[in-house]
Amino acid sequence: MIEYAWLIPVFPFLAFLLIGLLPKRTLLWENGAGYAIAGAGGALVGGPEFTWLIIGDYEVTFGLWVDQLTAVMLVVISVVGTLVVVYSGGYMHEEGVGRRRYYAEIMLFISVMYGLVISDNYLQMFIFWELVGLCSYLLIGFWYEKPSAASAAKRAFIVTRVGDIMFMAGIIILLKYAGTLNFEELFAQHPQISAAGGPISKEMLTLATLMIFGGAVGKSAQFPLHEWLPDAMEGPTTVSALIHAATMVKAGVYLTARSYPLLIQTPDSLLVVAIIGGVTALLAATVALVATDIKRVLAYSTISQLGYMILALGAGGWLVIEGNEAGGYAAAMFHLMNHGFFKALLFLCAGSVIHAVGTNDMRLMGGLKKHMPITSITMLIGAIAIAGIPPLSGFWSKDEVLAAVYSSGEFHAVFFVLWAMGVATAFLTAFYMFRMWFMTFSGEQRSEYHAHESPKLMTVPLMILAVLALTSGFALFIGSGFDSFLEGSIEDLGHFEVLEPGELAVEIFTDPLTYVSIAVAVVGILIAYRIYFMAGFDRSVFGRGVSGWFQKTLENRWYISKFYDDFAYKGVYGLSLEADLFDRYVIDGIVNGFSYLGANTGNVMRKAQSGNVQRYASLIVLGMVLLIVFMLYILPWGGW
Amino acid sequence: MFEQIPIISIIILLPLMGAVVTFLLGKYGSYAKYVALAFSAAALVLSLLLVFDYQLDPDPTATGYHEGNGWFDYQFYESYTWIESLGITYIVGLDGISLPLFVLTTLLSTLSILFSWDTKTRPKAYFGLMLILEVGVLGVFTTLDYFVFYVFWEVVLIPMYFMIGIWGGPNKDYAAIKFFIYTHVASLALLVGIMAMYFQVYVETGATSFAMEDVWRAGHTDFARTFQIAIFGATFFGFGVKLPMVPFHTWLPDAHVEAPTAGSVLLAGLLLKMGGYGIIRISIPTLPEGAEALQLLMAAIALASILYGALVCLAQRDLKKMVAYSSISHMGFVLLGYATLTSVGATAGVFQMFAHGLVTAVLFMMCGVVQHHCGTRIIQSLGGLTKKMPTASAMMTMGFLASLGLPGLVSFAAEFMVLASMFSTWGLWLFLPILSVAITAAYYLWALQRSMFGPLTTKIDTSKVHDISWYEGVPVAVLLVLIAIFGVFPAVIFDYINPAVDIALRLFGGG
Amino acid sequence: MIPIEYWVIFSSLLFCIGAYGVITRRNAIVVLMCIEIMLNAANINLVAFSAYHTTLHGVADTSGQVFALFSIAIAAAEVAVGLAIILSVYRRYQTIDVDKINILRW
Amino acid sequence: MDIWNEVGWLLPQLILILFVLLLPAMDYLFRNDKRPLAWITLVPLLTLSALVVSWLFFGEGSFAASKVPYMQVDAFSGLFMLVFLVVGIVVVLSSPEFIKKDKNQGEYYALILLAITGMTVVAEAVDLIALFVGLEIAGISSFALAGFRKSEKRSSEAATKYFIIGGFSSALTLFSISLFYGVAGTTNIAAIAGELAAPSAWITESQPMLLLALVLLIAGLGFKIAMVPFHMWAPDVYEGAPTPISGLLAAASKKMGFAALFRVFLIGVLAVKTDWEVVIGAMAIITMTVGNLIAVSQTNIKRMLAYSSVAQAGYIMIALPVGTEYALAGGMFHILTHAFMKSGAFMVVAAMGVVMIGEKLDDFKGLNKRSPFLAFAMTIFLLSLAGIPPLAGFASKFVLFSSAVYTSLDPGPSWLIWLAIAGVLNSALSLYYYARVIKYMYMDKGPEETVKVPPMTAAAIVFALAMVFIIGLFPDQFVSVCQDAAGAFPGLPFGGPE
Repeated sequence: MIEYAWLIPVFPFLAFLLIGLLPKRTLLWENGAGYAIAGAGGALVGGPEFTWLIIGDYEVTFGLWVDQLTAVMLVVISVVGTLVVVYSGGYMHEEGVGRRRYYAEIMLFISVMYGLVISDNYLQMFIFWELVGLCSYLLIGFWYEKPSAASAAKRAFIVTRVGDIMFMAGIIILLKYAGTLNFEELFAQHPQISAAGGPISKEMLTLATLMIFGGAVGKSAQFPLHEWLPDAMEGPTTVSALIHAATMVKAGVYLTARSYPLLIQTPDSLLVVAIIGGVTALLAATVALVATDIKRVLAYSTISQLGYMILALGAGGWLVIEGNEAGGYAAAMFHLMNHGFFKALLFLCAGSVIHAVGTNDMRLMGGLKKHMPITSITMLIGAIAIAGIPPLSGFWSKDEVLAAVYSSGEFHAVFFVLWAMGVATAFLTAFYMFRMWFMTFSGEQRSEYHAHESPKLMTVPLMILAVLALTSGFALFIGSGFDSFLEGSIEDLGHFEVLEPGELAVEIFTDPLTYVSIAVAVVGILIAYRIYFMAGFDRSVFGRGVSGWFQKTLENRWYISKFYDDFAYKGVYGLSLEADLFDRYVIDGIVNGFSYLGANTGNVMRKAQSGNVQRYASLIVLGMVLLIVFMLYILPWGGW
Repeated sequence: MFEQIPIISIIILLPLMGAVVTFLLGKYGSYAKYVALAFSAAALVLSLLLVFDYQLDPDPTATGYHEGNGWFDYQFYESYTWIESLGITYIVGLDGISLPLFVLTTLLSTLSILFSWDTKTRPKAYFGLMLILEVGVLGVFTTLDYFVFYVFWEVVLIPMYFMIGIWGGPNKDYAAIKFFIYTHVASLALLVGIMAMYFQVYVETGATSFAMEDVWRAGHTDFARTFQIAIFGATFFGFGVKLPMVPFHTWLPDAHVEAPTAGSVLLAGLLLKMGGYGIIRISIPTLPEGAEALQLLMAAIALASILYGALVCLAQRDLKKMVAYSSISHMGFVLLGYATLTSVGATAGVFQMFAHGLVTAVLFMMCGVVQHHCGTRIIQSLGGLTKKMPTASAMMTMGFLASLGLPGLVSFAAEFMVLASMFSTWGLWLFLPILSVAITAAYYLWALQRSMFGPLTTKIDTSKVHDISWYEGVPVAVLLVLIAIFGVFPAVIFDYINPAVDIALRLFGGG
Repeated sequence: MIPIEYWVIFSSLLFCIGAYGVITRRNAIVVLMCIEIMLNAANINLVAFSAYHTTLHGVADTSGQVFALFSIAIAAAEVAVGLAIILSVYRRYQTIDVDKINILRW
Repeated sequence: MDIWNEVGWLLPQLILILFVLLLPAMDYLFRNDKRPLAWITLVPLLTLSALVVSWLFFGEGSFAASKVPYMQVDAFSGLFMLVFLVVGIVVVLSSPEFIKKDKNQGEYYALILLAITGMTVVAEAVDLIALFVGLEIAGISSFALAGFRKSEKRSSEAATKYFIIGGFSSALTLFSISLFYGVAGTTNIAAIAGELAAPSAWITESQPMLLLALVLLIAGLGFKIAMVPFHMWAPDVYEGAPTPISGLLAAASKKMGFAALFRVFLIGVLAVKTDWEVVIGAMAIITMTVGNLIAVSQTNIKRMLAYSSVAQAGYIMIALPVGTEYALAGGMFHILTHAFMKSGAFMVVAAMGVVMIGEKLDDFKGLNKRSPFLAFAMTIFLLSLAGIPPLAGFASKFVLFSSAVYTSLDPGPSWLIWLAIAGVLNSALSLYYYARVIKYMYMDKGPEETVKVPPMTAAAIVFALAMVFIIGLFPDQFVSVCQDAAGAFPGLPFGGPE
C-alpha cells in the first residue's frame, strides 16, 4: 500500500492538467477536482525513485518519506483541501470562466503541497516548497485586475523568497558537509554528525539549521517576515482558508519539525526558534486587536497561532535534549492539525459572510446572526475553539503548547518569559476573536446590504469543519494517544516517556496552569463581550493618550510593513536607480567617451590638412627634425 | 548511424545553402521564410538525430570516435587540412559540452525564423542573415581549430550587425555599431591570445598547428606561468565581453533594445553562449595555471555581474532592457560556476548556458509579442494586459518564473549547483550571489505586476490588442515545454555535460 | 685639395636654400626652381664624393658621376612635367600662387 | 640571338615600354570608340602577369637572371611585380568608362604602363641608382596621371600638389643617396651594408652624415608610402585625381615605396645600429593611428580611403622593426591583399563616378537599392580592409600581426608585441568608419533609381572581389609565395613557423 503514496500528488496534478489544458469548459473541473482529491487522500508510502540531479558525488534522488509527521500533514491537507474545493463550488460561482484558472491553480497547489510533505530529501522538499509559493502567488493574484491583489501577490512571493534563499543556503551548507540531503541518511548520522571529528562543526550546523529555519520563518510568516500574510488576504477567501491558514503556511512548521534531528543538536538554534515563535505570537495578536478587516483579523490570528507552534517546537527541542520528553514536538503538530481545521472553518465562515455582505470591513457589518444562522454558529464554534475553551480542539493543543514551554523553563529561564507571552497571547486571542464575532454577527446592521445564508454547497463544508473543530482535540485520547503516535517519527532521537490517554487527562486537569489558560481565555471573552456586545461602552477612550498612541502603532502594524516598504522603495529601488545611472553615465560613459575620442579626434587632427601644399612640405621638414631629435636624444634617454 | 557521413559539416552547410538560396530568390522574396524554415528545420532534425546517435559511453574502437587521451572525447569527428603552411585544419567534433549548445542553436534558429513569420521588410536579407548567423554559431560550437574557430567567431558579428542596423529600433545606428566594434575589440584580444599560444607551442615544440588539441597537448603543462596568466587574461577578456561580464557589458542592453525580436533571441540565446563556451573549451583547460591565478578575478567579476546586473534590472523601464540586464546577471552564474574550477561548478555553468538559452529566448519573444501587439515595451505604459492577451500573459509569467529560478523549471538546477559549488570553494561568500535570487524575483514580479496585472492601461490604445499570434505562440510553447521537461529531468542533460567537463577540469583535482 | 667637408657644407647649404624656397615661395615656378636647386645640391655631393673616392675609400669610383648624369636627366623630365602641370593649373585657377590652390583639404 | 641573351632579363620592362610607345600612336587609330585602347593595354599586363604567376606559383619558366649589378630578378621582385601588374589590370579595366569623354586616352594608358614600368624597376633594384631611376619613372608618370583631367580644377590641383611634394621628396631621397654614397662609397645596397658592418675610419667619423642620410631616406620613401607625417599629400591627391588613378596610387605606387623601403632597410641599413627599429615601430603606430583617426571624420569616400591606406601603410610597416622573414612575408602578403581590396574599393567608387552617383559618403545612402552589386562588393572590400575573417584582409593581417607576436615571444625584444596590439586596436577603430559606409549602403534611405554598372568596370570589381575571397579562403599558396619572396632577402632570421 505504502509504495503507492506517490499517487497522492499525482491525482490532483492530473486534475490540474485536465482543467488547465482541456479546451472545453465542462463541469469536470468542479466535480472531477473534488473526486480527484478524495481519491488521492484515500491512497496512502517508498515508491518510484528517479535520479534528479547529480551534484558531485551526491545523487539527488526523488523519493518518498512517509511517517507519522507526514500523515498528520496529509490528513490536514486532504480534509481541508477537499472541503475547500467543495465550498468553492458555491463561493466562486460568480467567477464564470475564471473558475477554470482557479481550479487549475488550486489543484496544482494541492498536488505540490502533497509533494512537499512526502519528499524524502531537503532539495526535493525545496522544489515543492518553491512551487507552493508559486501557487500561493498565483492564487493571491487571482483577481489580478485589482492593483492591491497584484501587489500583494508579488510581496508574498518576494518576502517568502527571502526565507527561501536562507533555506537554500542551509541546504547548500548541509550538502557540502554532510554530503547528502536525504533525510534518512542525514538523520541516521545523528548524533555523530556534529560531534568532534564529525563531518560538520557545531557552528556550521547551527548556521545551517538557522538558515533552514529561515525558510520556515518566511513560509510560516514568522517575525520579521510575517507581513506578507495579511496582505495575502487579497486573494479569494477560499485560498486564504486553504493556503494561508490550513496548509501552506504550516509548511514552515512542518519543515522545523522535520529538521528536529538536526535542530536538537544545536540548542542555540532552538532558542532562536522559540524566541521568534513567542515574539511572533504576541506581536501578531496585538495587531489583530485593532484590525477592522475580518480577513486580516484572521490572518494575524494565523500568524499568532503559527508562532505558538514554532514556540512549542523550540521549547520542545530543549525538552527532548534535557528532559527526554517529546511533549513540545507533539504539541506543535497537534496544534497544527487542530488549527488547520478551526482556522479553515473561521476563514470559510468569513468567506461566507463576505459573500453575503460584499465587504471585508467589520465596521460595515453587524447583526448578521439573524440572516446567517449557520454561518454565525459555525463561526462561533471556531472562535471558541481558537480561544481555548474546553472541550473544543483549541483548548487541548494550546494547553499542551503552554505546558511544554513552561516545563522547558526548567532548563532555560527565557522559556518562562516566553510562556508568559504565550499566556498573554491566549488572552488577546480570546479577546480579538470575540471582538470579531460580536462586531460581525451581533448588534445592529451598520450598512446597507441584503444578506442571506449561503447555499448548501458552502454551509455543508462549514458544518463538517465545525464538527472537526469540536472534536479533533479528542485525538489526544484515541488509541494510545496522539502524542505517542507522533513520537514515532522522532523515536530515533531517544526514548521518550509517554503517558497513557487516561493519565494524560488526569495530568491536564490537575495542573494549575491549565486553569490559568482557561481563565485568561474566559476573561478575554468577557472583556470583548463588555466592549463590543453590551451597549454603552465608549470606545473612543482607545483613541486618547497612551492607548491612542498604542492603537495608532498597532493600526500601522508596528510600522514593520512601512519599514519594509521604505527599505524596498527607498533602499533597494533607490540603489537600483543609482546603479542604473552609474551604468548609463559612468560605465557606458567611459565607453562612449572612448568612441567620442575615436570619432572626433580626427576632426581636430584633420584641420592640419589645410590644403596648403607648402604646409605639407614644412611638415615633412619638421618630421625629419623630430626624427633626428628622437634618435639622438630621446632614444638614448629611454635606454635604447 | 552517421559513421560514414560528415554529418556536422552537413548540418553547418545546410543553413549556408539555405542562405544562398534565400539571397537568390530574386522577386520571389516573399517565399524566403519558407526556404529559411525548411533549411533550418532540416538542420534541426539532423541535429536531433545526432543527439540520439551520440554515445554516452563511447566505444573507443568505433570509427568516428576520436580517442581523447585527456583532451576532450569527441564524436562525429571530421578533419580536413585547410591551410597547410600555417597548420590550419578544419576539424569539427562534438562532445558533451558542445552538443547541448549545438542543438540549442539549431532549435533557436528554427524557432526564431518561425517567430519572424510576418517580417515584411526585406525578407530575403532578413532570413538569409539569420541562416548565416546560424552557420557562424554552429561553427563556433563545433570547431576544434583555433583559426577556424576565430573565423566563425567573427562571421557571427556581421549578420548580427545587419540585423540590428536594418530591422532595429529608433536608435539602431548607435546600437549596431556599438555592438559591432565593442565585440570586435574583444575578439581581437582573443586573436592576440590565439596567436601567442600558437607561437608559444612552436617555440617550445617546433610544431605548427592551430588545432586546439595540439595546442593543449603542448601547452597545458608546459606553458610558463606568466605566459598562461597573460594569455588567459587576453582570452578571458575576449570571451568575457561576449558573455558579457561587468563592466564590459554595456553593449548588450543597447543591442537588445534596438535589435528585432528574433535578433535578440539569437543574440541572448546563442551569441552570449559563445563566450561561455570559449572559456570552458579553451581558456580553462589549455591555461590551467592562468585560470588558477585569475580564479579570484573571475569570481569577483561573476559576483559583480550577478548582483549588479540584477540591481540594474530593477530600475529599468523598458521590458526588453530589463530582460537584457537579467541576461548579464544570469550569465554571471555561468562565470561563477567556472570560477570555482570544480566539476560541479563548471557542469552547472554549462547547464546554465543551456538553460538560459531556452529561458531567455522565451523572454525576448514575449517582449517581442508585447511590442508587436501594444506598440510599446515601456512598463509604465502597460498594465492589465492579461485581460486582452491571457495566453501571452500566462506564457510570460511562466517565462519569468523560469528565469527567476523557480524549481521545476530549467534554471533552478543550474543555479543551485553553481551556488553549491561556490559554497564548497569560498564558503560563506555564498550569501552574496544568493542575494540576487531575491532581487531577481523582485524585478520580474514587479514588472509582471505592472505590465500584465492591475487595471487595463489607458496610456496606450488597447482596442486593437489581441492575443498572441500562432507563429509567435508555437515557438514560445515549444520552448516552455522544453523548459518544463528539463526542469523536471535535468539529469538528462547532465549526463552529457558532466563527463566532458570532468575532462576539461581534470587538472584541477577533483570536483 | 679642398677638404671634402667644404663640399658637403656647400651642397648642404644649397640644399637648405632650396628647401627653404620650396616651403616659403608662393610662386609655383619658383618652387619648381627651388626643387631643382635641391636636386643639384645632391648632384654636387655625388660628383664631389666620386672625385674624393680614392681619398676616402682607397679606390677610384665614377658611379657617383654617372649617377649625377642620371639625375640631371630625371630632373629635366621632372621640370617638363612640372611646367605642364603648372600651366594647366594656371588655366583653371588663373594663378600659380600655391597658397591659393587649396580646394582639396581636410 | 646574342642581343636577346643580353637583355632577356629586362623582358618585362621592354614589353611594357614597347606598349608605352605604341599606345599614343594607337590613339589616332580609334577615332570614336576608344575602348580597344584598354584592351591593347591589357595585353602586356595580362601576358606578364600570367608569366609571373606561372613562375611564382607553379615554378614554371623562371625569369632570366639579371646581367647588371643594379637590378636583380628574384621572388621578391616577382611578387611586387605581380602586385603592380594586377593593380594595373584592375585599373585599366575600369578606366575606359571612366575616361570615356576625355581626350588623350592613348597617353593615359601609356602613362599607366610607364608608371608600372617604373615600379617594376624599383622592385628589381638592388642599387640606389636603379632605385632612384625607377622611383622617378613611376613618380613622374603618376604626376601626369593625377592631372590627367586638365579640365577639372581638382585634378590639376592634385597634380600640382603631388608634383611639388613629389619633387621635394625625390630631392630628399637623392640627397640622402648622395650622402650614403659619400659615406659608404658605393650605391649598391648590399655593399653599403657590408661597408657599414665593417666601418672604416671615415665611416665612423661621418656618423652624423649617416644619420642625416637615414632620416632623409625615411622622409623620401615615407612620402611614397604615405607615412605620417609625410602623408599629407595623399588625401588631397587621391581625392583630386581621377578615381582609377587614385586606385593606382593607393594600391600600386604605395607598394613601390614599400619595395624600396624593404630593400634599403632590411638589406642595407640592417647594419646601421641607429636603433631604427624603435623609430620605425613608433612611426608605424603613429601612422596607423593617425590614419584611422582622421579617416573616421571624413565625408568624402576617396579621402576616407586615402586615410585608410595611410593606416594600412602603418600596418605594413610593422614588418620592418620585426625584421624577420616571416614578418616580411606577412608584410608582403598584406601588400598583396591590400592591392586587391583597396583597388577594388576605389574601382567601386570609380563605377559610382561613371554612373554619376558621386563620391561623397552621403551618396552611398541606399546604394543597396540602386545597385546591390556595388553595395555588396564595397561591403566585402571594406570588411576585408577591416580584417574580418574569412576575407583576404584578415588572413594577411593575421600573418603580419602574428609575426610581431611571435618575435616578441622568441627571441624578443618583447616590446614588439605592442605593434601587434596597436595594429589590432586600430583594426577595431577602422571598423568604425568602414561599418558606417556599410550602414549607409544598407540601412539608410537614398535615391531609389537603379543604376547599371558598365561591364568592364564590373569585371574589374568582380576580379578583385574574387581574389579577396580566394585569398581569404585559401591563403595557403599565397603565404608560401610570400615566404619565398621574403626568402630572397639573405640573412634575415626566420622568425615564424616552418
